[in-house]
Amino acid sequence: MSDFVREHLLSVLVFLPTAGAAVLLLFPRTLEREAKIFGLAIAAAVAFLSLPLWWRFDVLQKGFQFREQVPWIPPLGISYSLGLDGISLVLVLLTTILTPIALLFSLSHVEKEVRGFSIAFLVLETGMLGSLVALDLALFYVFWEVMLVPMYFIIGIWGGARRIYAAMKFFLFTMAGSLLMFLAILYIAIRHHSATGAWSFAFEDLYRLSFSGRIETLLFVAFALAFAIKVPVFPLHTWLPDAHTEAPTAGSIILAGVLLKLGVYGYLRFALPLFPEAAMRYAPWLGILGIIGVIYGALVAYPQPDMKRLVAYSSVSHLGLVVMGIGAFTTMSLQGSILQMVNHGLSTGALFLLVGVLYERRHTREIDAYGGIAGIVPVTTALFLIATLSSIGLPGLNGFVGEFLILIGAWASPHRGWAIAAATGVILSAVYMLTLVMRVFWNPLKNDENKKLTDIRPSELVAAGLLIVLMLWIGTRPNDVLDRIRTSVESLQETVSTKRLALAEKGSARP
Amino acid sequence: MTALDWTIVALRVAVPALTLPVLVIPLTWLERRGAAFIQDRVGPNRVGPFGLLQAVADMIKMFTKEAVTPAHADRTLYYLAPCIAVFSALSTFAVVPIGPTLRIGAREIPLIGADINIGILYVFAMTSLSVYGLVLAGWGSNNKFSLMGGIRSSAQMISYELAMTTAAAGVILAASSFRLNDIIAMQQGTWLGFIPRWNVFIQPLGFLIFFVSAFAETNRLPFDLPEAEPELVAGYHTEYSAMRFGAFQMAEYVNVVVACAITATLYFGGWSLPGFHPEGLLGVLLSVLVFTVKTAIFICVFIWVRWTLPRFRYDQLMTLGWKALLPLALVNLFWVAALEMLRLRS
Amino acid sequence: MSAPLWLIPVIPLAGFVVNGLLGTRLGKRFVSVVACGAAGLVTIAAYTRVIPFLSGDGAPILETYGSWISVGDLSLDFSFRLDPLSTLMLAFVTFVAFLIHIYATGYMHHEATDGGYARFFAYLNLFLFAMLLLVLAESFVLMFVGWEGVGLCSYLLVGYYFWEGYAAEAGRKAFVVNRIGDYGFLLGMFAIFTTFGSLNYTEVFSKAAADPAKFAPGLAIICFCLFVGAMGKSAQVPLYVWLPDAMAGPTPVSALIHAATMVTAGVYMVARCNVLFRLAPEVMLFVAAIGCFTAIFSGIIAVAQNDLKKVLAYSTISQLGYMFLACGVGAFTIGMFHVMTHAFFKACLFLGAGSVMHAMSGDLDVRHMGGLKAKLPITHATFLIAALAICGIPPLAGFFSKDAILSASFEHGGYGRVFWAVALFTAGLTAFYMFRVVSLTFYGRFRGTHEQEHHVHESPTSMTLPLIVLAFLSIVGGWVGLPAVIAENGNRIGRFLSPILVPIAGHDAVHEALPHATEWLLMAVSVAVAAAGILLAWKWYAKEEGRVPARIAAAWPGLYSLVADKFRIDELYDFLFVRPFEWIARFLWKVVDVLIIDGVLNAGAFLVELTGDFLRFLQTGNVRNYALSFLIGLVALLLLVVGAF
Amino acid sequence: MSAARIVFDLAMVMAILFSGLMVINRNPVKSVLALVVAFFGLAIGYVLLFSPFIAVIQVIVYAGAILVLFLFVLMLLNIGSQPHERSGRPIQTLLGGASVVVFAALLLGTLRGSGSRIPSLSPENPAALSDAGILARTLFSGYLLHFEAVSVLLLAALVGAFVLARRVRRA
Amino acid sequence: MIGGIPLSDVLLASGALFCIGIAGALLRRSAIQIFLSIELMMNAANLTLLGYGASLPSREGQIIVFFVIAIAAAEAAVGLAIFVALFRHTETIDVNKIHLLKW
Repeated sequence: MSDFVREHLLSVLVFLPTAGAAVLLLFPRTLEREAKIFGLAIAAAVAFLSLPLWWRFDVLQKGFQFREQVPWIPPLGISYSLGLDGISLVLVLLTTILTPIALLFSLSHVEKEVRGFSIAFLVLETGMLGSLVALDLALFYVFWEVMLVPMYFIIGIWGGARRIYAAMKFFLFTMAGSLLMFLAILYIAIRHHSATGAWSFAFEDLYRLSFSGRIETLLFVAFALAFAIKVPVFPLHTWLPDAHTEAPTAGSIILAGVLLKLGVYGYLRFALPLFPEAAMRYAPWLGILGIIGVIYGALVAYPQPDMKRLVAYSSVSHLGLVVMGIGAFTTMSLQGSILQMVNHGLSTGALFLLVGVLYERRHTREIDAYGGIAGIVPVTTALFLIATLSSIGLPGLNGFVGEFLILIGAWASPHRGWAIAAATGVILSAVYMLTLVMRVFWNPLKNDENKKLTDIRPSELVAAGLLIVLMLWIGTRPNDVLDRIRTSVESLQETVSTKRLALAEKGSARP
Repeated sequence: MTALDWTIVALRVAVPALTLPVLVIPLTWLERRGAAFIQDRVGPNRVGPFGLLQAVADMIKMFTKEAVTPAHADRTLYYLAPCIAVFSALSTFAVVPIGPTLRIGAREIPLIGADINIGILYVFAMTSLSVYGLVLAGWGSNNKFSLMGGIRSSAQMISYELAMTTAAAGVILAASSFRLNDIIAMQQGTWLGFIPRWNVFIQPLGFLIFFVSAFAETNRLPFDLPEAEPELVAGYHTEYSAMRFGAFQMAEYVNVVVACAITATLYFGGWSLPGFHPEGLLGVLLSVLVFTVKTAIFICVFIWVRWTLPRFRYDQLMTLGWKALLPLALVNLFWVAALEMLRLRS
Repeated sequence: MSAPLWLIPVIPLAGFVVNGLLGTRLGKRFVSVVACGAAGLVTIAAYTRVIPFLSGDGAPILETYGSWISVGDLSLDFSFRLDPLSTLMLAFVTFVAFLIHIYATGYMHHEATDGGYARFFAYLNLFLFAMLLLVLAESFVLMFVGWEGVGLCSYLLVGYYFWEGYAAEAGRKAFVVNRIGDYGFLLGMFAIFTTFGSLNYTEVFSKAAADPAKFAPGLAIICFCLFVGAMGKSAQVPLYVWLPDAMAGPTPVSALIHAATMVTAGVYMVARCNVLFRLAPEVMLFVAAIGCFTAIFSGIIAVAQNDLKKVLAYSTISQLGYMFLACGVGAFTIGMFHVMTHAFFKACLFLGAGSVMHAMSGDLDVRHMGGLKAKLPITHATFLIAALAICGIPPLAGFFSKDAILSASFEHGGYGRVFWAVALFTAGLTAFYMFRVVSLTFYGRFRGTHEQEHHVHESPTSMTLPLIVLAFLSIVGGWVGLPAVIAENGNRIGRFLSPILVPIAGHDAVHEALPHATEWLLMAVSVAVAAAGILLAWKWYAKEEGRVPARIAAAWPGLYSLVADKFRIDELYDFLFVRPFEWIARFLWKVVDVLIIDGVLNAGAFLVELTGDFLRFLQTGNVRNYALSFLIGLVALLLLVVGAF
Repeated sequence: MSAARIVFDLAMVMAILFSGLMVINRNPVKSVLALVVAFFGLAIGYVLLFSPFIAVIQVIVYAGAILVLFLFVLMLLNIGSQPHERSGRPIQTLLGGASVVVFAALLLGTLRGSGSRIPSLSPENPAALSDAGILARTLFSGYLLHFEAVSVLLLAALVGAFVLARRVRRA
Repeated sequence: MIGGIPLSDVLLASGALFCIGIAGALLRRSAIQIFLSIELMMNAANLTLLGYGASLPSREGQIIVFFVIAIAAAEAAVGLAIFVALFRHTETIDVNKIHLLKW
């Protein structure tokens, strides 16, 4: 048994949640608490099982590890092939850790359709992990879409007042993107078939292909669009505030913590190596959009009357920075971006969680409904403060390392101006986040309802505390993470450069 | 083919087609006497010895009476209905073997209308058609009682056909053939020297179901709801008179005969008797006699039951058909199947 | 035995953790013990390193404890540096902090809840940690950690009375303005990294010093960015606005953070980077100018303030201006000297103010005070000493450092003379406003309410003791830097700090000393100016109960109110930055986000709906239509097929 | 011109005629009847195509059950002959007629062509083809799954029919 | 005794039946008759199947027909049930009068 798990760790991780969900189906409706606990237990088990990845991962080895490959649809060359490199490793762990935290928080908060809730989350986890470790584009696409459905339900069923609108918006946006990507995938596969005569959707096979300029551009745009929507990059971001705001707390945590990252991940894993030329050609656009995202998100976050909305826009800003770092495409900025994804997952996750703590007590997200509650709920305040600081990149916490690396990387890249522009985010984030803190926790205690607020529950405390421990850890020992992504990033860069070189030669050869 | 062959074929078709209608005469008499006997009456005894000629007299009356056609009747259907009834009833008999193959010199004459390899299915096909007679009568005569009768008969016959067929499936399975002659053949001989190898002994349940369904199929009491006097005047043939009514009567009796003949064939070895091997013309005639006797007995049972049992209520009828007979028939089928498996094993 | 450098910041950190987690439950006594214990321990630990170093040759000691961030060619270590500069800071920061911890136990004693008390001391310890990290860091980034850390603590402590709207505001303001400075600092670091390929002092400075010609061009930018950071942290024009508001925090905080230690971090940083700055003369000039302007500007504002702590705050800003002036004219050591002395007397002043506030039950308006001399003898004495010290009356600490700055800028020549003149005037101004408050507070008759009058009392020992110590220090603190004219090589601190002035290839650090006569003259002038200021203030406020100033104010009401309103700089900023910012934010949200982007999307959705509305009419619901269309399609297909063969 | 062909053609002609009747007739009951006859004719045809089993099934199931069901429903709902009224959709009728004609032309034309390719059917051993036993064996070996599937389908239809036709009690 | 039937006869017959079926399905308005016409079309198809089955020769033809008939039975049951339900509501089987599926 244990050997089996060792052999097929990734498969186990990916499908254990679904198995759990299947078991949950057998639960009678009445066993609500049990259903919650079971779901949590499964998620925790996954988290536990995922820890060995951290140690067993060979830091120096290039390429993918923990490979698994089984033909799935042989006639089309679609194979069930999983693998892990540093980039996916950190995100996988982020996922496996955030999911139980989200469920732990929900222990005391979800009342409606509890069983379905747990099931949705477990399936969602499968989707996320799957798309993080899938090395076959078809498989990736499957998981990618699997992710979409449970989230749609999570928002649409357990969400806030305008949940249907939000869920719809979320679904349509994401769907629109991923369909384009699907077409692109098909096209590539067909090209591969016509080139080699063999069908294959395997990433390794497909990225040997090279395309002529216009085609490559089109394909790249198709991919990039899908991922840009997920991230979301500036003009495509409007689904995010609605989705985040209306989603239940746990949903927001996962949405912000993991789903958004998958956009960036997809870009790094597929769009870049497959279409390096176009990617490089459009990198400046990416960077500029990122910068717009940074500033725009921060500015729009400032006047929001709704806590979750504010945090949501802050995500736009943070991920703008990440995207900018990828656009800059220097070793430092890339590693910074990847690290920053994790950081954002932790800090924003914590923020949503703590906002949830307040929401579950007062059932309003209106900032003006609060004020001066620091005295009433000291612990919550402290935790929120720490999360805030991590999110505005206070040195010593995780946020700073990522930001610093991205910015210094950007500065070192040809586009020095980017760093200058994006660094203003440092100021702006302080402005809106501290304003939030001030308006919610400080100031005179006007509203009497707030006097009755109860401080954080043990379960919530554990959930939040875990996140904060991780923040401190990454803040003080970022190398633990950086070491694991270093090789992957370097090999990514070199694959891109080598492929571009090859293309260039072809170009010169073909007059 | 010589002219003789043609005549033989013609005979094979004609003999049953002519004898059956004629049989109606004694049968009506038998029925009425039987009724009288059971109800402790005298019954018809004026016309001829024991009123034997009474039936003939009725016959004549029917032929000579005026045939009234209701004004609003749908003529085509109204006229068509009795014909269908009679036709289906008669044509059924075509595949019933009344005796073994008769050998005269080199020529072989099977005593059967048409010895087709799916005889029993043919029987069912024809019986299933016979419903049209009733239904159309009910509809055509444009009278609510008739209509009710028609509706009832259609539902009833379809329902019981199921039970009947399923029960018969047991026999077919045992004989692994649709051909009635094969079925008879496999029933020859005895167990332990004295029990005849009749299906009835192996599958009594099947026999019971088949027989009961036969009552329903022939619209005889206790299942004669299509013509239930108290509620529906005379059901589907309320509006019929004279020979058209006679046709229905004839059809009914023919159906009874056929049903009994089939029952005898399927479960009681048809024309065969254990330890009796028909030789030559005499033997053949004897075996035909055997067949006739068996059939006659069942006819008597029919009459007996008719005057003994009360009529079912319609829902009871349906309940019986769907909830009792059909499942039991399936049970019987499984039982036979089990036996067959054992047989094949050994 | 001497403590490892890592231990020094870690001790207060431990104090922070303990108090932060347990303080609320374990009560005030425990908290104060832990906090003061931590401060005392760290002081001891620090001195186990300081004293040996004093006797040493001043060669920097580096201690590295593993790598922190290493990506690509960027590698940052947890490495600490002990050199004269950090030693000096270490010495007085820990000690002053310790004193102020003690003082705070008394001052905060009336704090309502244990929670608040614990919070306060936890923050205080955290601040100490950050400050020490800042001081001891060997790399810019590690320093930045402390840099932001102290900013955070100031934010937290300023917002300590979070239930007061203004305190919350002030805290946020402090952080945000600091962030603006940090923005510059960050860019400076990036530039340094790209220029020198490292962020460790040693490498950067040695490279810069070794090959100035190569790096000089880039340095202007770098230094400017760094100085922006310094401006933010050390409250220089135009980023000084947060400091006066920061007085919303408890007085010990104002003393420790906003007078003695944190605000001087900017000066420290500039002095730390003196190599770079010296290679960027234009920036040096800028620094001096800013410092000089800040000094006089805030000095003027201070004159018209009635809030005791506000006055002290503006004087702090002005003194910081002095320090930058010193750095700007190349006298980094003198700047640091002033940092130290200022720490003593300004801390003393603030604590004195705190003691007064304590006596006046929270009232800080000098117009309600007067004649407290009798009631608060110790406070009065110490306050007086510190005031004299800041005015630069010999032989108190302030005299030597300030005079050194004046003469340094004088002998710097060129613009230096202008700066000298301004600084001199500012000195007079300082004396005036300091003694304005002194006389208003301690002399004349009491102007407060009766209950205040009854309530007034001397503070407990825990508060007076630090006062006395600090007063003593503000007397003798300056004697480590006697100018050459008074005692040949009396300038011990100058010599001690000299190693930080790394000689740059091709630049001669030594400049010709002024003739003694001039020196004496300058001293006399400055003392005279100070004395004049003092006497004027004394005459106007102690003797004449402020009739003259009232008349002046009446004469030029516009001018007076302008000054009293701090030149309405806050309002200006509000108009220039805050409002536009909020306006743009709203615009982006309401118009761009909601109206344009979502609008486009909804338009698309509406289009789809519209199409659907038309197409649905094909849905006649009549089966035969469907059948017919079906058949027609079939026929069409068949025709196609038949056509095919 | 074999006897079989004559019989077959006659049966087919009968079937075609009566199905025509079925379509033309205004009285649904009569159309049902016409169809019964048509099916009977078809059944005869089937016999001649070496599939007596199917023929019987045709009679039992189609004529004997399905169409009786039709009748039953007609009577239950008491649907007599429809009064002739103009359909409000002349164009549709026109189009329908036209397309039917075109379709017929195409279909028959095509079938003629393809039919003539295979001259006539008289397999070497018709017995094997028409033997119900062999048929059963094929059915239960090669097509068992399909068979079971159909049985499930029938069950579903049974339930479905019941649910649909049940008279819903309105509370 | 039997045999010698040209396939074309079979096909033509089935074709004719099919066309009649289509005509009925399209041109009749009584739902019942449309339904009947559909049944007729099915039988036409069956005829073709059997025809080819006999001419190839192959048993598959019969088997398919067998299934077709079974399915037709199911379809008839459900279809008629629908009619019954529908008639209860609309009191008509004229498909022109039944357009509940309209927008």
